Amino acid sequence: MTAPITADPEAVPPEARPAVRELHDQLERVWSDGPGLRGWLMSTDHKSLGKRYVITAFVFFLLGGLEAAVIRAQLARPENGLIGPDLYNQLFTMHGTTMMFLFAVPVMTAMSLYLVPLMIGSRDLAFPRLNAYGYYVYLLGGLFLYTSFFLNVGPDAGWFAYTPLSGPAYGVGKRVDVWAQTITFTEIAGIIAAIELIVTIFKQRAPGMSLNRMPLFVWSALVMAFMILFAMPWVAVDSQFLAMDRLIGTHFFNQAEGGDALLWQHLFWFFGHPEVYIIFIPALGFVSTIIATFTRREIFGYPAMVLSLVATGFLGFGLWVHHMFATNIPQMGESFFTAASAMIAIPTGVQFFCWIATIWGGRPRFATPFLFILGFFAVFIIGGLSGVMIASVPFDLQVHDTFFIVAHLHYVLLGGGVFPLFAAFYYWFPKFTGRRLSERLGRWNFTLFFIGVNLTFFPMHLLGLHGMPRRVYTYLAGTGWGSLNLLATIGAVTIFVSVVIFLVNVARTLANGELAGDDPWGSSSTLEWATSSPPPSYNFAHLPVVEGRYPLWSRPQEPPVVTGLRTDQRELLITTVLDARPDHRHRTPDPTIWPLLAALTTGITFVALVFTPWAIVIGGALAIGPLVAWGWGKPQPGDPVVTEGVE
Amino acid sequence: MSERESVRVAGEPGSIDVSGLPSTTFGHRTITWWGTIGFMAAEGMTLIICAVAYLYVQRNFQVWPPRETPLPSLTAATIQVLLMAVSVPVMMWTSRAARRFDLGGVRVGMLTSTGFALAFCVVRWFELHALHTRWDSNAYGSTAWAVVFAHATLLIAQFFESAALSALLLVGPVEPKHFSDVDDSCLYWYFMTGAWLVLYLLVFISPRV
Amino acid sequence: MRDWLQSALRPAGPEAASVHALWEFMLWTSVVVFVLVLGALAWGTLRRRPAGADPLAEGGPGERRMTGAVSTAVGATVVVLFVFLVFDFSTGRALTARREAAVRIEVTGHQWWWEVTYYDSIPNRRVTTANEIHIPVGRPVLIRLNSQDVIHSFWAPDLNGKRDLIPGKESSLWIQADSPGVYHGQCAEFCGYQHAKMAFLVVADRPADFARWYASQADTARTPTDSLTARGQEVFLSSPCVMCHAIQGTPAGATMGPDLTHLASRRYIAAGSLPNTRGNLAGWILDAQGIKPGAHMPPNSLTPADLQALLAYLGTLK
Amino acid sequence: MSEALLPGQLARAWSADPAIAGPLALAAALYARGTVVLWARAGTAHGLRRRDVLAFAAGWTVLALALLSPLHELSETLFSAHMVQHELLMAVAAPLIVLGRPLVAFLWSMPASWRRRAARAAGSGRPAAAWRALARPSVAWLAYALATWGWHAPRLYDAALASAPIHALQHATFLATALFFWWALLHGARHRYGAAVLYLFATAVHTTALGAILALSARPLYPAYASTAAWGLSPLEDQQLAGLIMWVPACLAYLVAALALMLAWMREGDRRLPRAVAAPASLAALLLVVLLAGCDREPAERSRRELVDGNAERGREIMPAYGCNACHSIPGVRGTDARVGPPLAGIGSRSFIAGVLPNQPDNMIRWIRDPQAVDSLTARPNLGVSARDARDIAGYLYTLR
Repeated sequence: MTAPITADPEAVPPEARPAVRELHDQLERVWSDGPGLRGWLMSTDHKSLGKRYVITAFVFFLLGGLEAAVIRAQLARPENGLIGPDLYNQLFTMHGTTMMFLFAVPVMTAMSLYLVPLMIGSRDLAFPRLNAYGYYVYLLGGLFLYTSFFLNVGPDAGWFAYTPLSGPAYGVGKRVDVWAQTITFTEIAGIIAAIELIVTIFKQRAPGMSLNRMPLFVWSALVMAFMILFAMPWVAVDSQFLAMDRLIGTHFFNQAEGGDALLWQHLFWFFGHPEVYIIFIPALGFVSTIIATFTRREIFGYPAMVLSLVATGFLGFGLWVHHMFATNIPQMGESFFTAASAMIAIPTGVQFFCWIATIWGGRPRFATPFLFILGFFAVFIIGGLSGVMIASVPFDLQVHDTFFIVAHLHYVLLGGGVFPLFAAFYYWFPKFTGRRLSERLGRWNFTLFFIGVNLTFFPMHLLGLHGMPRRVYTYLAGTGWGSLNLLATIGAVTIFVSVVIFLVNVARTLANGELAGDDPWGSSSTLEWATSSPPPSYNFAHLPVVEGRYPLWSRPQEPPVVTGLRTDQRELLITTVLDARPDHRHRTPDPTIWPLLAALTTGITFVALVFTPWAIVIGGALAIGPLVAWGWGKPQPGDPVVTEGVE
Repeated sequence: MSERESVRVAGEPGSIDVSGLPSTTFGHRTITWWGTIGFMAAEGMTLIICAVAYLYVQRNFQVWPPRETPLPSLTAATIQVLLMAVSVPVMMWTSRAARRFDLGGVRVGMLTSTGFALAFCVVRWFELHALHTRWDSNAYGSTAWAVVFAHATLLIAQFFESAALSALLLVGPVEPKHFSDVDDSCLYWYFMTGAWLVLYLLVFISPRV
Repeated sequence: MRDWLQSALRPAGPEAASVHALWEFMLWTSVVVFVLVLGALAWGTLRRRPAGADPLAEGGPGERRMTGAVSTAVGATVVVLFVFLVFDFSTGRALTARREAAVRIEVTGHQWWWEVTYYDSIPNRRVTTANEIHIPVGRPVLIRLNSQDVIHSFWAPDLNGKRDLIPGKESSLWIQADSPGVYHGQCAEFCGYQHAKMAFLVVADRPADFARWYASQADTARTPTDSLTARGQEVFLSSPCVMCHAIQGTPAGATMGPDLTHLASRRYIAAGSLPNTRGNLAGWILDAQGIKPGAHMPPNSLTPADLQALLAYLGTLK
Repeated sequence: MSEALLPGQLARAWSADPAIAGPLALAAALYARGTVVLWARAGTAHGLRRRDVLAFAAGWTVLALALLSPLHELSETLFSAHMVQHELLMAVAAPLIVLGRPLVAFLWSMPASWRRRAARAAGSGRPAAAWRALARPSVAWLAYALATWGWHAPRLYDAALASAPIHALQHATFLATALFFWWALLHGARHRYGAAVLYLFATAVHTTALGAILALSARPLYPAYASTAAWGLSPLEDQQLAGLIMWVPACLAYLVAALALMLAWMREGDRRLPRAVAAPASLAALLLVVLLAGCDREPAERSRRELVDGNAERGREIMPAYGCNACHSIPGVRGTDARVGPPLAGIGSRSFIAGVLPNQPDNMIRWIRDPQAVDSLTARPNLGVSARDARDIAGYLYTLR
């Protein structure tokens, strides 16, 4: 009998169809979420949760964008009276916090959580219940922040919340506490996602997918996950120190009692700098994947690409001091820090040159995802070059905390994060939904976005050089900054229109878009395109066996598959770390409501922690029930049970 | 070796049949082991950060601990270290029992570990008093408390995990995977006790050197 | 070219000039790199391709050529970065070279104004003012920076880069102006509500002018000479003003707000946000919150006559 | 504590302390003799590759410069110079020496009977078991970390500066833990490249933390370094410089090593796959040509290439004809319970052949064909195995892991 990877009866000879249909029904019974709202709430499927994750993150992107729009409207002309300093300070704090903590990192982990199991040929993530818990904690964190904002308790000390401004003496009210707890929510979600990804990538790759054959996106997800694991605890602990200074009178950052305001900055930027690469590295994975598909050529210099990713991840931890050049760091250190910061340009350069070589050697096809990749090149290079400039201490002291930095970071994050992300949306949308986004609207989307980004942010370089500091709610007419600011605001309107076009495109496609088929691009190389669009709940009817780096390009007529996994319960195939040899079968748990309830108790704890330290005790007591119920689980028929003695 | 040989070649060239592979394994072959390592990495980072804060604020003090603050007492903390040293062989024995699927053994082992974890928590209470400072006295007190308290959360978590696993092993139904859970719990135990040894040297011994 | 109030691209002193030279080098290098990389990308994207070649085929001479090209590009990157580092390093050394300070000024940041104290070895020749720093032209000036509350950052872009003012951690910065003039500066580190309105002036005077200004600032305030200004002084001393402000030579000696001894000699009030005119001063005294919401200056209700007298008195504080 | 060294005295501050120069010279002599003997026996560049010898020579030179050049004298005056010296020992000389496989050379520098006895002692019994238990990357990592942090405790550091024997002990600890650390990562943790990368990362993180603490400290921590003025540095600046050296350049050494191991890891995955696709690693090789010199610990590519035409199945079938199974138990070859020679299970992953030759394909074939050429005292008979048969047999033996 032929064992297909997809469970599409059309794809097999007529005589095999009933058997395939029966297999599909059986797997669907075992792996699907279950009916109705109950099934929806209990879901632990990485695809259901991944989609929710992506959509939630995108909603936060829109909210953060709206905040930016109000900021731009206020700054459109000098001495504008649209909003006052109080709301302005809240808005830019919310914008930064939303974009960094609720959008950029979550959307990258969300895309990875959806795509990685499909790309490596597995049926789910390693710990599906934990994944559900992580998503709900993240959602609750975002809801908490926005509820506070709408109750006028939004944080107002900046996304970096420097002490002592955010400390108990100057950060009055509960605003900074809200910020500190939001951080904790999202850090927990991030660390959980990191552990999911590391374990899944190491232990659940399809047989034959050795490390040396892993898709570059999977590599980048792996490097991102390691960076999250080592970077996020810093800001989580840092924000807890801050919360304790405010709540129970500790003195971590209180200079008068031997604490240190700079300790906050060191701990924050030890996280804050890797954070940029946490966003940037998965985007590099998108770029490699999409370039390979749209040039029909394998990525040039695969080992160099992988080493560059690893080197970037490594170096990303050594650069945090360059956010603190103005704080009187030892003069001795300047050239060291500059050299270390400039060095990161080398692995980035290696990747750029390899991509250009790939495009040169391939046959580019100008579909919307590829256009966004070209946009990524143009925009990101500007951000990268200004990044090398501000590695220089003397120059950084001129432009630090000015609009030059605003321009630089948006070129980097929009160029290095959002352009590839839009490319990825267009590229994988057919896989998520089974329908293709309109190319015509996609081109409009891209063109306006490209123009808008440059129009908004390029003038800001000049504004910064001409002395405009960041985070000012207004400026005097005599400063001469008015016309460039107006230009930037017009650019922001352009971006806004472009995003509206994207939303229209999505809405129209969902209503009646062109059906995609399994592999709409015709030249995709990775395993997620080997199954149907959208994928069935069990991902693959039979797990694939991989024989090269680009499994779909070298696929024989009847691709080799894995047989023998049980179909009457949820079972994953666990393979070895290095060469992905089949090692054992793992019974993965069924859907359950407990992660949601556990997340709720976590949420209650963190919110209550804004008001009383006893919340830890109360929350801990509340959490015991859901956690025990989560882990206990009753065996299903067919599960082995141990009585006394040996198995 | 024998399990791996049971990966058979199925009908088509290159296809493999995995029905003969085992469903319960131990150690780094399992994903829960890797998950435990992941959480250990995140928690280890947390402890490192507290230690970094402790070392960093020293720059603001002429003497350490600050004037009028006595050195932390050694009795409780040293008892803790010794207690942990005694517990490790017990957990190694439990780990071996788990790998033999010895239900009686792991029951004894996990009940003992619950007792140990409870004892750690009790001694931790005295250790906090032995610091002779409060979290709100000054930055020395804040950071020393942060280090000791951050590690206390590991102890409390381990106590609940040990208690829950013991209850599960006693009440049942016991599945083979629970033996693997016991094994992972032992791994976490080594991490928890090893981390305390380093932090003990930092908070209780280093001010004396 | 626009007339900018303050700009890093219009250096007025040796420090800003050396940074400007570094900037021009980096800018043109970046332009060249940008054009080369995007040019290579455009060529690679748009070039004609031989028909029928299999893009999936690997190896061959093309591959080797590409390896060579990519390695060359990486090597070039390393070389460019090295040149950049050398230039950067020499600029950094120039900026931190030890010099003999002609004037030493202590600047203390407050939410949201600048306290300026001129150091002199004779204590009663020390001068305290606010938001307006006078320096002699062509002489290196050492600014010592500290903060009373949160972190601020001292930045006059025409003269030099910025430096943070961190409470409890003194830092310092050199500035020097090569020609007389008024240079604007601003707080560059977010410091709360009115971070936007925390500007200051650096006025570079010829040495003789500087000496004259310094002597006048070292004096106590003039005593009122007519009844209106005498009434004004009485209003000042009997109102809440004395809770925060000092006027040397009178009983008012509080240090919460700016020292007003020579208020009338300053060009701006409210930390660079309002020209120092009689009307602005009146509005500022009556309702500072309307002009600078969140500022620590409370609203004052004065009778019209008292206000006139107060303004007249403050106007004499040259 | 000696007088502060002045800039003018620097050029004359070479040292020839016999307590340092003696062991260094002895190590060089032993390595040279071992290489000569081994190459005479096994052929030039066999057993020890040229890159191994180069790595040892480079590491030895760095070590000698660090300990005998004016840097050593200067390190009594400047903390930063002392830091350079320590980093040269720990992050440059130690990995290079380990790459040079000095144990192989030292073994071969001994007379044949000693060699056998040493190999036997190392390969069996309690010492070997204890060593295996101890020589884990985790233990080595911890030892390295404890040495680094412990000696920087101000009181211990000052003690080292005040007394020559304690100073010698400090250097010995640094060098020994560093050699142990790099040995465990580069040779000890076979097939654990991924873990080795993480250990390197963890090392970079904790040395960064220590370097940052030194560089950012508000006051000098080591009172012994008080007379730095002649070098244009205040004691605080000197300490900042020292912290920065530990922070930035030393961490780059760990990064380079981590990348090299990463590449080796990826290649290992392919080597172990039954149907491997050759990776176009040319570019990476080109970029990393410097750091890869000598890092490719198993000649993985070469061994695979050479063994591709070694027909393992045929090798298994012909072994009984030569009578291999009369002395050895060989998995997969019937009727082999013999205990005369060592059992061959797992021979593919052993470090040495016959206790003396590094386990590499060409050595294996040489040993199969002409044992007496390798070890004149061996009891293993020359069976007249043909070249093709030897290749096939080696091919089969390498499947026994």
